Amino acid sequence: MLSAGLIALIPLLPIFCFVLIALVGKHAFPKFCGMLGTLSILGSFVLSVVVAFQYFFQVGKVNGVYQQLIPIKFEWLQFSPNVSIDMGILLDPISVMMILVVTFISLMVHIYSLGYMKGEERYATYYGFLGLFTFSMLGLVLSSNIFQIYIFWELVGVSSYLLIGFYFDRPSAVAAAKKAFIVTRFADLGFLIGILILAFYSGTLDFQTLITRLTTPTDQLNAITSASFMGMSALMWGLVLVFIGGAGKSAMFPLHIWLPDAMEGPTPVSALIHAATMVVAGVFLVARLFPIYSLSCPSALDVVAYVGIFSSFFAAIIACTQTDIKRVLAYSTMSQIGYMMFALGVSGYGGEHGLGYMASMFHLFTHAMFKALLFLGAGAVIHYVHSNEMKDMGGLRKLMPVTHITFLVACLAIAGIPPFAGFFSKEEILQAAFQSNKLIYVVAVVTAAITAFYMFRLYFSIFWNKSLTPALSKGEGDGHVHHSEGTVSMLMPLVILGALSLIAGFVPFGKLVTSDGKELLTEFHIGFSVAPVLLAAAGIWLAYSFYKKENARPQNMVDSMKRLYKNAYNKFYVDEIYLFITKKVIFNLIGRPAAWFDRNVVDGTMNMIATITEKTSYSIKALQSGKLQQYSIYFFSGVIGFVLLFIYLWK
Amino acid sequence: MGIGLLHILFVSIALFFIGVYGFLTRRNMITMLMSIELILNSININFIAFNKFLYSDKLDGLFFTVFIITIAAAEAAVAIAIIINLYRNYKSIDIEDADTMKY
Amino acid sequence: MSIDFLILMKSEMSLTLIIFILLSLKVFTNDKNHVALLNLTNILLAANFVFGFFFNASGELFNGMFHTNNVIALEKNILNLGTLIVSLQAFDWLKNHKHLLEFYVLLLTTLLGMDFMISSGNFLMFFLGLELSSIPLAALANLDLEKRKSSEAAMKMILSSAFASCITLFGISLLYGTTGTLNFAEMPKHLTGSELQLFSFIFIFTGFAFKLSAVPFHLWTADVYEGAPVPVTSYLSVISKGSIVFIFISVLFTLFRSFEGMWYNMLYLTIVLTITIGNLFAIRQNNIKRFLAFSSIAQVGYILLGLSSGTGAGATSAIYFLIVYTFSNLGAFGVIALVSAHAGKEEITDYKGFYANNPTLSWVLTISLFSLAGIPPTAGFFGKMFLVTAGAGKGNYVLVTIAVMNMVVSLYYYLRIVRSIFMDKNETPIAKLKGSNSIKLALAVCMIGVVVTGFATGLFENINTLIGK
Amino acid sequence: MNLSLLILVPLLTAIAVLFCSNSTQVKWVSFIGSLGQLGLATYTMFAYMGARTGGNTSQMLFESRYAWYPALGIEYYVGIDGISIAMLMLTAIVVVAGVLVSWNIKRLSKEFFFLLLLLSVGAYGFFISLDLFTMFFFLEVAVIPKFLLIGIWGSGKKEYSAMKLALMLMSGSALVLIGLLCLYFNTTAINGKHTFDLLQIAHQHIPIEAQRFIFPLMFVGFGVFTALFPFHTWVPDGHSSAPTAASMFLAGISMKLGGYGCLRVATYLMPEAAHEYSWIIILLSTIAIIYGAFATLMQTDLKYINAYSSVSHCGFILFGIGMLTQTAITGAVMQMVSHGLMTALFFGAIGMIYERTHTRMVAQLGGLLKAIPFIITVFVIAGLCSLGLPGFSGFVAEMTVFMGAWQRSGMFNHVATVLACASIVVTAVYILRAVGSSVMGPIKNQEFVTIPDARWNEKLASGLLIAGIVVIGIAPFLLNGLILPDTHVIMDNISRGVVGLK
Repeated sequence: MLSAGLIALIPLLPIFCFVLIALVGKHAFPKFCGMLGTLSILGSFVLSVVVAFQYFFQVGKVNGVYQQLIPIKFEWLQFSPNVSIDMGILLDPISVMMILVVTFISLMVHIYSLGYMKGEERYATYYGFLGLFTFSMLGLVLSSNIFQIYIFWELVGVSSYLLIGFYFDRPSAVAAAKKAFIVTRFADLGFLIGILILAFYSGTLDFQTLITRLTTPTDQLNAITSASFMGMSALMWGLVLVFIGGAGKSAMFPLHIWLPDAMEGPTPVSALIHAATMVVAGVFLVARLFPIYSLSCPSALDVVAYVGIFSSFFAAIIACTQTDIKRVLAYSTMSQIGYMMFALGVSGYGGEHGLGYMASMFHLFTHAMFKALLFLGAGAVIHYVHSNEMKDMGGLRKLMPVTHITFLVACLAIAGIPPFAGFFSKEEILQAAFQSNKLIYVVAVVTAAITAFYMFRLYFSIFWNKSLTPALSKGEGDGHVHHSEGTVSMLMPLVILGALSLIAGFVPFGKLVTSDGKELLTEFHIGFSVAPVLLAAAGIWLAYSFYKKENARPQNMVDSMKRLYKNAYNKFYVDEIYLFITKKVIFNLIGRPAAWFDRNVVDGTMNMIATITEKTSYSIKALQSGKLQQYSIYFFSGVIGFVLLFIYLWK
Repeated sequence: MGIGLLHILFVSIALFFIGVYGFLTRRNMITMLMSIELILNSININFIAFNKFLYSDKLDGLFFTVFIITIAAAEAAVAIAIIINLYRNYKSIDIEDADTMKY
Repeated sequence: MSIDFLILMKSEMSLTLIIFILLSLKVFTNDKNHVALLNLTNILLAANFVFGFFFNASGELFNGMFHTNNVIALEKNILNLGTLIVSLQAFDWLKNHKHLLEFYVLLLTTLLGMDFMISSGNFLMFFLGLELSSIPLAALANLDLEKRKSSEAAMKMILSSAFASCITLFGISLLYGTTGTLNFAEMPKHLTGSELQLFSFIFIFTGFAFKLSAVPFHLWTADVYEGAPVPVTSYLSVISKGSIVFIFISVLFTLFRSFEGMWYNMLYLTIVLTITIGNLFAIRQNNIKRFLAFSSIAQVGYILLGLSSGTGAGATSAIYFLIVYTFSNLGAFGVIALVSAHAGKEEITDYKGFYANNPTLSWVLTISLFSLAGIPPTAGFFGKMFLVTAGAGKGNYVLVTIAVMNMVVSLYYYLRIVRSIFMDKNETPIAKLKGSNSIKLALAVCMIGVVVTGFATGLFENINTLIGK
Repeated sequence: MNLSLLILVPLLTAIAVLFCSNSTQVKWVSFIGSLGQLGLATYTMFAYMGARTGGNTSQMLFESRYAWYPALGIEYYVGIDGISIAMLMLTAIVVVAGVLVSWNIKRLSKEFFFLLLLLSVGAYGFFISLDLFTMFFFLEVAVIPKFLLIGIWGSGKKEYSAMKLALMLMSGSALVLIGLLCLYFNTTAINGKHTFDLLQIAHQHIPIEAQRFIFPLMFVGFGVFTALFPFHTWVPDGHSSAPTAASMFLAGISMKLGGYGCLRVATYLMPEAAHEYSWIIILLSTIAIIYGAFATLMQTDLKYINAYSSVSHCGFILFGIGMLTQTAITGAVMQMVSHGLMTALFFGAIGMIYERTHTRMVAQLGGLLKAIPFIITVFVIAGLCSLGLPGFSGFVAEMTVFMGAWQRSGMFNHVATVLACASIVVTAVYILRAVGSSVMGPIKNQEFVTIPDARWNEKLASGLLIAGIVVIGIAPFLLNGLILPDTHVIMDNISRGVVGLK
């Protein structure tokens, strides 16, 4: 049924497009590149839909359990007869769900960018990079081999680097791109070592075999759990290190610092990469290895849960204080991913216990929709206002009606107000948390409330608050009247995504995507939802009262908790700590001494050997005094010396 | 007990060292040349003595002596010629003065 | 008997003939045409060289005082070739030189002496050959009569070599006293290893070491090389040294074989000192001849390393190396002779920017220096490799290590000159030099030798088979 | 297939260059000659693969031998296996690229190309030799041309660097020579003759006492070529002073001579000693990797950056060899090929930038991406390959090394592997710093606006190198399949010698 060729085409179409643009299109038909990219991704999307349909409804389910299918696999790099990196495609509920999400969001962003990026100097390059990214992301989610996922993981990282640094003549963009790459690279180091550990003990890199070997009682499982280092078992080390990799990509505390800066890239890119797809790669990775986490090493899963919930809460607090709208969204992304993470963390494997897993994937799905929408909406606003700062905005609801409505929908969705998409997924996460860990549940609920608050703070600040910002009213006078809300290509994705944010929650996720492939029936407790929804509503109300009209209340609030505000505003100085460690500690204490040592000690030794030789040469020059009798004395003493030495001493 | 090999060898060794000493200490090149002759003579004495006392059936040592004397003469001739030429250039036959080339 | 006599001594005979021809030219003609005379001499020497390949026989004369065989014939050929090259290179210098014929007569006399020395089977013959080759050399060193350095060099040479001869002779006399014979063939039977014999051996050894300029008996070398005219220096450094190596091989390997344990240790010490001190002194020289003197001292260390093996392979490598060394050293000296004759410059600093005007000569000098340093694909690489291989056969890797690491030091100073030639800037580089055809021929021969010898595997094999016999 | 052609073609090209009358002829002759050599190498590769698929399982193919100095058991003996093929292809590609980027050499172009080609003769010969003497001969052939290339056509303190490079490399080869001689005299004599024959020595058992002495000599000797810590200091100076093509050759080919020697001679012939000393090798190479990376962080000159990064990257080669597992050794070979191509590309790009801007200081460059997009793209690609991005060869090689290294059990080895892995982060930092500040950002110097982009020769050169990098990066199974059987042979020898390993 499932044609391997067609599935392979899903990731390959974008990369063909990239190659075509890079080699030919950039010079031959730069204007057409956008269209080319969009068409190729449309193709991918259609194929994904077909594949998803076939998988979920025709071939995927055997005996009521969704199977893992591997339509394509070939040996890419053999290490030893058993261990090799294979390039393959692994279809299971989460990967099918992911290709749908990725191709869809990517398609939206492609369409949106047709308008947004029009007239950019590097328009063609932009689409090329988008194609590269989409390819990498699709490759990542379809990977059948843990090393394959690492390969695409890195590729995703570099496309992100290229796209963040798209405006390469802006030093801040360059710095942000560099930061994003390096921080994630650092996390990837953990991932890599994790892979090495897992592969070493399990003797395979293939996901299926790996999971089988490390979840059922085998020699490999015994070996990996019995080996320990610094009090932790090798399995724990491996899983935690892999999670560090995931945490880096998914911007979990303390590896989140790159995400807000990554907003230097073009806004559609932020929507695609830094909101909907790439950043959930970490969640996806944990979900991919979930059986191992859950069945063999629950303590590693606890780490996931606590890191997730902390990041979620931490980011939410910071988000309340930021004034750059994209940064607010970035922190909100971090917060929501934290949600997904801890949902995985509190989940068990299979059946009822797998609720968290399902909820996490569900939230991933819905979040992709509304977060992409938020970013695209923000992009439209920025496009209109030419600023990222909240203070430059206000009262835009009249000027940008479509954006306003869709943005509101997205905000409601993220705040978890029924019946928007976010409500359903969030509710299930909270339920899962409630079942397993009350502390996490409480924090999660509070976070949900804060989320509602800062999202509506954002919403009100942009679309209400001041009637019209001075800059804009001046702008109108200056002939900016032609300034419309945006082209059709920009508005269409907003509308589509808005619609989806409304209805995505009704997807029967429990039937499709579960930890063990079996159907999971979730019960809907109306009573359980009351508290979170009320809290969220309270958050919205607070935001309403603070930001609907310009007033002094926010300032009073700030003054009342000045310290917290200052810390949160400065992102709790995590950046500064990093800066201190890298610039001061690593550069000054390792790099500089290493360079100095090399030039002076190592090289110095080499030079010293030469100098000593030369010095010796000078110091013995008096032997050759030019006086014949001295020569003869040397000669004669040589003779005597030889006689003494060789006849009497050295027999 | 007459004069035996050892006595003669003693003389020759003495001559040898006198010659060496002279060669190493005299600053006049001609004197150095004379010291060389002393050494050669000590060698001659050796040869003759060995020949006479130990191997009197053959005349190897004797012949060698004859050749040494001849060669010594040739050597002295060339050496003196060179020294004379050196004197032309240096206006001195002091060995210490001829040290233009060193190190 | 008479025909044997002629054939066995043919090399000496032909040399004597040439000397007589030249002497009679001196006496009977009043020809001032130096060029013709030089060309004639070169042709004669070339003929002599070619003649050396024919009618080779082995046998002995005068009760074993004189003996010859194929190896010795080969060695004489090497010397003949070297002399021919030196003579060709001397062309530009001799063209305007007053004492042209004297030069040749003295030169060929020394060659004759060397031939006798190599062929000697008796200490008397050896002594005669040695003196015949060294006394005229001193006179040769003094050939630039009006130059202070030249006369100083000659004086140093004659006095110190006389002194060294004395020491050697003293050793020989003691040896005679203990063994009762001077014949090489008979002597080993009488070598008992008594202390007096060891004494005398050391005395003889030091005489050789002096001639080879091995440390610590080398001190005359640099001064003499520096002061003597360039062709004489090159002759000294290649032919004179070569002949001593040849006789030294047979003295060590056949005559004093029973002292091998001792002379190995002596060689060990000498090699280490020679290579190290030679290199250390060479590093900071500025006169190019003096520099090459020290470099040749270091080279001797490697030859001795080959000899220290005490095997046929060692002897083969040493002889092979001398062929290579002849080409490479004479290649270098050829360029120096040319520069000295035309530009009168002998300092290394004068060679700065040499490449600008004289690319071909620069390459010749460079390749020769590379060969001396033992850089492939020049023949010097093979020569050094074989010597070191032979030396390593003893299993004394400390010695090998010292020798090999010193190759790196030597590379430094060879490259220093290459650097001057190619890289250093000079306001007034040596102008374009136009050498005579004969010097060009000599350089061409050297270059061909340097490049081809290493790949002409037959040569090494032949020497090896000859030695094996 | 006569392998001697691989030596003859460049040699004849070099000689032909000498007979050219002007620099245009010189360039074209060198180009055509090196292109022919590339064709020949490619042909050899296909012939080799054809023979292998045809079922030829002998260890070396296309062997030919000729008794060079029979008295000493020295032979001219050549033959190839997959590893040699990989190195040959690398050399051929780098040589063509090197000739192409030197298109604008004005001064003494004849000598320049002659030396360049002579150097390549040494490399080709080295990679196909199966006789240790022949191998050593070619090793030394490849050293001295570098001295002249750097000293005459270099920049900066070129004389010093050239001398340092020549002396250090020669010291390395001197150590190799000593080891070689010891090895020679420790082989079992047949008919009273020892042998330099690599395969024969591999089948003989060198006594462990001898191995203990010889192995360090050989390994350190070859290691000097591959920038083994602490004998790497010629690398930064040498590379930075060298003209572009010489840097490419130096880093691309010459450093590989050492790695190849360490593997083929030291480790293959003396497995027990390799095993005994492996912790030292691992220690030193880990230091080289980490320390090279950190030292790179502090560099401000593009060439120094790449030179120090070469120290770090070449550390992986020795690291892989030191780990003594088949995968790690395969990785080391891959890293040789990969680093050769990548660093040649990097130096090529730096050379192109320098030729146009006359500076290599990171601080003085900036915003070049706007001015010379092609060259900068090449530069960035080289950088990305250097930091181990998938899709390029560097990733494949490094990952193979890591995988292989981790297969060797033991806490020490694992810690070393983790440290080595950690270097990829530092690599990312310095590469991105260099890229970020030298080619991105606003244009710093208005003169840069008008500089011309790459010409055809430069495009061709970069295209060739990039093609190599990308082919390996995307289809590593090609290279892997080529070398895996041969690393298997090496591994067999090692595990035969060392009981309990693998």
